[in-house]
Formats: sequence, C-alpha cells, structure tokens
Amino acid sequence: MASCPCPTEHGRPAIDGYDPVARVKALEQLLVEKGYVDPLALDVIVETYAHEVGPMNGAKVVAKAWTDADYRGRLLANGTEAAAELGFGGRGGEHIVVVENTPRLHNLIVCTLCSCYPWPLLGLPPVWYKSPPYRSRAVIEPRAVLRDFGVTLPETTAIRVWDSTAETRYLVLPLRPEGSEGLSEERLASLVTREAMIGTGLALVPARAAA
Amino acid sequence: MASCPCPTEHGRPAIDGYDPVARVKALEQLLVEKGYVDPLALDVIVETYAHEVGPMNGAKVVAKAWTDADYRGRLLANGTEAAAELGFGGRGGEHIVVVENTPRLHNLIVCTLCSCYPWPLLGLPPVWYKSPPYRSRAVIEPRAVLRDFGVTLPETTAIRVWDSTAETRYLVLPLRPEGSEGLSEERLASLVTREAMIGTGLALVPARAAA
Amino acid sequence: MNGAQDLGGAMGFGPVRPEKAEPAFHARWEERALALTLAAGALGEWSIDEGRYARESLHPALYLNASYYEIWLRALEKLLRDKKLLEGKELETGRASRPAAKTRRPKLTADGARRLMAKGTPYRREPCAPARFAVGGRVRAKVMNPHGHTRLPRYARGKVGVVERIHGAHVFPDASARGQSEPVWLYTVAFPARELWGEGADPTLTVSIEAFEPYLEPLPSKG
Amino acid sequence: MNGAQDLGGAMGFGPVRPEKAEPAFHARWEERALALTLAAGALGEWSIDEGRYARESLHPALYLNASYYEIWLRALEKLLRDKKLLEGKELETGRASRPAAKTRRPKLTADGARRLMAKGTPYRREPCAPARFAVGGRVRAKVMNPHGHTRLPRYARGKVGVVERIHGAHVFPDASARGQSEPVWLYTVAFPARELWGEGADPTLTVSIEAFEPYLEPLPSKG
Repeated sequence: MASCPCPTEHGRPAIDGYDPVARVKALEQLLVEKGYVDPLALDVIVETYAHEVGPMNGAKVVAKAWTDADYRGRLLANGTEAAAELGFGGRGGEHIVVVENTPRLHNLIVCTLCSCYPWPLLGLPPVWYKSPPYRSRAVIEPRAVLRDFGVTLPETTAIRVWDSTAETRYLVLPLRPEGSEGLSEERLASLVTREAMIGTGLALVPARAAA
Repeated sequence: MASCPCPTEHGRPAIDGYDPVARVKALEQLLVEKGYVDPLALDVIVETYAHEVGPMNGAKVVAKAWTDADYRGRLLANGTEAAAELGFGGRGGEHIVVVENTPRLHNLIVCTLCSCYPWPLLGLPPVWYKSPPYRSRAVIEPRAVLRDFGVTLPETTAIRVWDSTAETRYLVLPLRPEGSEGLSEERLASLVTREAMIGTGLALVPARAAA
Repeated sequence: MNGAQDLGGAMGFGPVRPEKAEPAFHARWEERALALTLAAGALGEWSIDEGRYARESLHPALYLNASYYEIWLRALEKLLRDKKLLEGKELETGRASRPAAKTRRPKLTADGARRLMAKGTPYRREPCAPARFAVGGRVRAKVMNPHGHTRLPRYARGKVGVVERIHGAHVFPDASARGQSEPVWLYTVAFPARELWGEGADPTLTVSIEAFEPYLEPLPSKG
Repeated sequence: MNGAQDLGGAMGFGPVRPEKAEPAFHARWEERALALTLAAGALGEWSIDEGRYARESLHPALYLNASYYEIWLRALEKLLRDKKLLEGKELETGRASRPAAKTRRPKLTADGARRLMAKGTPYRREPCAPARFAVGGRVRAKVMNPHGHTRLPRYARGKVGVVERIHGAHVFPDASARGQSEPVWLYTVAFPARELWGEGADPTLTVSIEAFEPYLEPLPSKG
C-alpha cells in the first residue's frame, strides 16, 4: 500500500477515472473547432511561461535592490512600478508588493486559498507552493515548513507570513549574503533562488553558488 | 465522468489500491493465528448488531415515554437509567441523554468529528450519519439537511443541534403524532423511525405507518 | 488535530443521501471490520481516543475518499502496527512471522463479547476538583489548535456560549489519546448560530457541543 | 465557501516536498491546460473570481486528490458548460454539436496573448467612498460563512488584527464571483499568531491577510 496519497502533477490517475491527458486534448480540439481559441495563442502562452518568465526576473530585481539603494527604496515603496523599470510586470503581477528580510525579520509568502504568486517575477508557482502541505502549514507552523526546506532560523528572528488573499502579489527581498561584496549585479542575481524570493529559502552564499 | 465522488460503503475502490475485502480477510486470519482474536467473539459481535440491537430498541423507549408520563420524566432526567429499565444499555451508550421535541423546538443529533451514536438504542449508525455531507451541514444548515430527508419544519420552530463530541450519546424523543391516541405501546413503537430518533425525521402518523 | 474529520461547517460535499431500509451492514467485510475493531480494542492496548486519533490522522485525501469502515480498518492496521501487536510485513503477507506480543487484557471470548456489549465501559470518573463552571454561566471555547487529538471542533473555537448541563467528570480525550488518564468536568455548552456562523446564520438555530473543562475559559458576566 | 481550498491551519497533509530544479511544466497536458485556461478566460465570460469559485466548488474528495492543473482543467470544463460555450455532450465526445456562442470578447490571437501577459488586468478601481479604516487601527475580521466565493480564510474569522497597509480600492471578489462589480478598500491586516492559533502558537510569528473592507468590523480602540 502506498502510504502517501499526495497527488503529483504527473502520475496518479484521478479517483473517478478522469484522464487529464485525454480531456485536455479533446478540449483543445473542441475549443479550436468552435472558434473560441487560437492554437497560436496557446503556443505563445506556453512559450512565455516555459522560457521567458521565471525566477530569473525576480532575481534581477533583487540584485538591483542590493546594489542600488535608491532602487531598493522605490521597490519597497511601490513594487509594481519598480519592477516595471526593469521591464517586468503584467498578468499575475498587476499589484506587486516587495517585503524585505532583515536580520530580525524573515518574510514568507503563501496563498492558503489557491495559488496566488507574482508571475512576472517568478514565473509559474512550483507544485509544492500550490499543494496542501504548504498551504495548510505555512500560516501555523512556518518554522516546521522551513525545516522541510533545510532552513533553520534563529529563534530570535521574527517570522512574518503574508497570505496572498487578493490580487496583490508578494515578493521577498532576501538578505544579501555575506561574501557577496563587490559582485556584479549579474553574479548577485545568480545567488537569488526562487525559494529565497518566496521565503522558503535564503539567498546562496557565493561559495555555494559557485560549487 | 462520474460527477459525484462520494464514497459508498460498498463499491468504489480505494484511491491507493487498498482493497478492504482482501485486507480484512488477511487481518482476521492473522489476528486469529496470533491468538489476539477469537472468531467466535467476532461472530457474536456481528450477530448482535445485525439482529439484536437496532432502532427497535429506541422505538420501545419512545413508545413507553409517550404512554407513561412518569417514565418520560425519568427518561429525560437520566436517559441511561431509564433505558436500562427496559434492558437497553452498554457499549456505545454508557451515557445516554434524551432530548424532547416540542411543537416549538426540534432536536437534531450529529457527530461532526466521527460517528458517535447511541448504539444500544439505535444500533449501528447508517452510512449517511457517518458521511461528510451530514456531518458538515447539520451544524450550519440543519433545515437544508432536513429537506434532504423530505422534512420541512415551520419557520417558527426553533432548532437545536447536539454535536456529540463526548461519550454522552443523544436520542431524540419525537413528538407523538396526531391520530395515535389509544394505540398500544407496540403499535406506537412501529411509528418511531430511526430518523425520528436522530431528528432527521418525524414519527409516522398512524395512517402512513399502516400504508 | 485539524484533520479531515473536523467537518462541522465545511461545504461542497453535496446533499445527504439517505438510503431506504438501510441494512446494518452492506457487505461481509464490513461485519468483520467492525468486529475486529471491537475485539482488538478489547485487548486494552489503546483507548477509544487513540482509536479516533488513528482515524483522523489518515491523510485527508484518503479520509474523504474512504467509506467509514475502510477508515476503521486502515486505523486498526495502524494501531496494531504502532502498538507492535503486528509487523507491517505480517500485514502485507497475511502470515505471522513472529510470536504474539503480550497484551494488557486477554483475548475476548464469545461470552466476553456479550458482556462487553451489554455493559460497555463507562467514561464517568470521580472528579479531582470542583466544577469550574455552573449551569447558566457564559464561557468561551478556547482558541487552540493542537496537533494531537482533541474533541473541540474548529467551528466552536473562540466562540461564546452558555453552560446548559454538567455531566460530571469524564475521561479527557486529549489526554486519553496520549495514553494518559485525567478526569475533567464535561459540560454541554450551547451557542446561538449567529455566534458560530455570523451573518446569515439561521436565527432559529442553537448548536451545542460537549465541552471538556480544559476547552473552556470564563467570561466577564456582563450581558 | 468553506471548501477544500481553505487550507490554512489544516493538518495531516504531511511534509512539504520541494522538487529540485523543478521545470515550469511536468507534461505537455499541463502546458495546454494552463494555456487553454488563460485563452478561454480572455473571452470575457467569467471573472478571475468566478474561475476560483469553480475550482473551490469541486467536491473536496476530488480537490484533495487532484494535481493543481487537474483542478484547473475540471474547473475550466465546468465554466465552459455553465456559461454555455460548450455542452456537456460536446465535452464527452470531443466533437462540436452546435455553433459557437457569442462571447463578450473575441478569440485571443497570438499578439493578443502577448499583450495580455505583458499588461495584465489591474484590479485597482476608483473608490466609491473613503476608506473606513486607517493604518494602525485595530479591526476584527467578521465571522461569516458564505456559500459563495470569499477570500476571507476561515482561520482569520473572528480574529482581531491591525491594519498595516491600504492598497486602494480593488475589485471585491465576493461580488465579482457573482458577476458583479463593486470596488471596495483593500487592506493588509496583521494578526499575532497567538490570536489566530491560541495556546502553543509560535510567539515570533505574525500572519497577515489581504482583507477587503466588507470583511472587517471596527473595534473599540482600547489596549
């Protein structure tokens, strides 16, 4: 007996025989045939989120904020406008709010009700972000959740969890890691993981990033 | 695609391939082999709840309460002792509380957390009593639940729902139906359905009982 | 625990579907699942609350897709494993691979089963202290979210109700599920639906829970 | 609605399982499910909140057993049926059996898709009235249990928090899910974990929600 019934994005069949592979194929054919959907538009959407939009966008924003105090100020004051300065914005990120980690405060983003996430900066949310274990536990035992990611914060660090229950979308500005002095924005961006911008991780220290 | 994924007591396979029929057979064999369980004891338990204990017990209690005001008083004061007068009690009914319907107050029993139920008076709970639709809705929209049973109460009737969150087990003493004057206790008992003693039904009126 | 068992107020499950002339059992495996649960429970290795906790600890995706006897059966297997009466391997193969463990109470006989069902196991105990609350008193159900077993449903937490009945001191499920014995006072506490559900609640509805004393805190006795 | 989507504080789901170097999609059907959802949504027949409601209305036993893209796909089929763009029979057979319905907006082109993703659809609106609450004010999240869509999670209901930010007036999801437009003020309200979870809560934890003004009620400004 499988002891973990967690659904995966790919694998377990649905409980009522529903076959998403077959259904999505039939549905696309039908919607195209009826003239509701243009397959070329579908391709553009897939391409965008498969290749063009992803955590590398958010990482650029973070790296710039680490090196440019004025930009950091603008970013924290109005995330949407500051992201737009770098060309990022749009669908799923119409109202961006950036929250800053400090040595005494760690921020964590969750959407307990669905899967709200800053698409233009981080791309599509990972499976774990959309799944019941994260959504249920982030608001009640975030330290235990962080342990699942291998992160242990000092007990003196306060934790602030932001439940994304509206169209405002949150991004964590992580602490700039030690040993990153003098690095270029590009190198700095390579230290900024998706998890660091959600708050389930920390920015990489340069040695580890190189390893 | 089946649109209703409600599990039934018999039918749909488990989501992880768990086969209760095979498992229970293997488990019994194993427990008997190891000397933890006597198959004759199992037979006695099954016989008891299949044939000896059921809503007919509760119906006798109700019929007696309808015809014997002293008994009714004792029943409402101490359900456990009054049930024992008629020989009913034991497992799953160690602490019985009887609550009385009046023209202005209708009582309904539920166990939102599991399946607590007055076994010695009603036998084993029906599937619907143990299932999420009833357990979730009885405490927030009992009138809608009653409609599922074909029961509509006057809007002026207050509803009292008893959530059985301890080992106290509840039984509803339903209103004695009109047209039942002068009937024998035995005839009266035949008007008392399981649903009437849970509160999801009313006692039958004699004409319908005969039909 | 805030598991899938805590269903009060949840939505989306569809209508209640009563079955006409429902039989006591729908299949032979259900009969045996019930009887095995009772007989194994009589060995004294776990309390009724440990049994409930084993059920509610099932993954919610399993719990909500299982019939009730399937839930019982899965929990029984878990208890037998956890209490080391059986090994996982024995459960998989259906064959004993080591001798039986010693149990607190002997194997239930046919006569013992008759006695068990006729007598039950009362949960009322001698109180350790006087009752803290009186009938008619206003109390608030605590806000609490333990990981262990509790019988305070989520929908009542933080809500203000009135003590209606006192049932004496009973075994405290939260402790009993940890194998501890701790009698506490048990009350019926009634809440107006407006308090529980807010705007749009049925104005004719009152809901009561059975509340163990540690679930309750006193309120200033105004209004 | 108190559906399976309202997961904050629920227990029993096991650990979070991060996937190393997780790709944007795990299978081609996921790509198409996402793209179809966005392209069909662009026809203007339903709001983002109607979409969410379609997902959270799935039977909890289905919701908790489905991957997220399966949830999206099931909801998309439901919306297409409910809005009469497709018939159930067409969905079953995969073949059109009647002409297309008229839609509020035209079919999304490739260029249109680029614009849609680059521009998004902001949810901020002109306010109809001044904000009722100020930064620093104490507010209570209402006790409410609507059957329709809401974005006030159960764990915050009845709890007292502090207004931290005001985001302007936004589309109100509860109304938007019914096809109505009603801008209301949107706040960030922060709650100490002790208020949300009670005894045993992490003393270093504060949790905020985005709270629409109709979810909030004022509190006497003591303490």
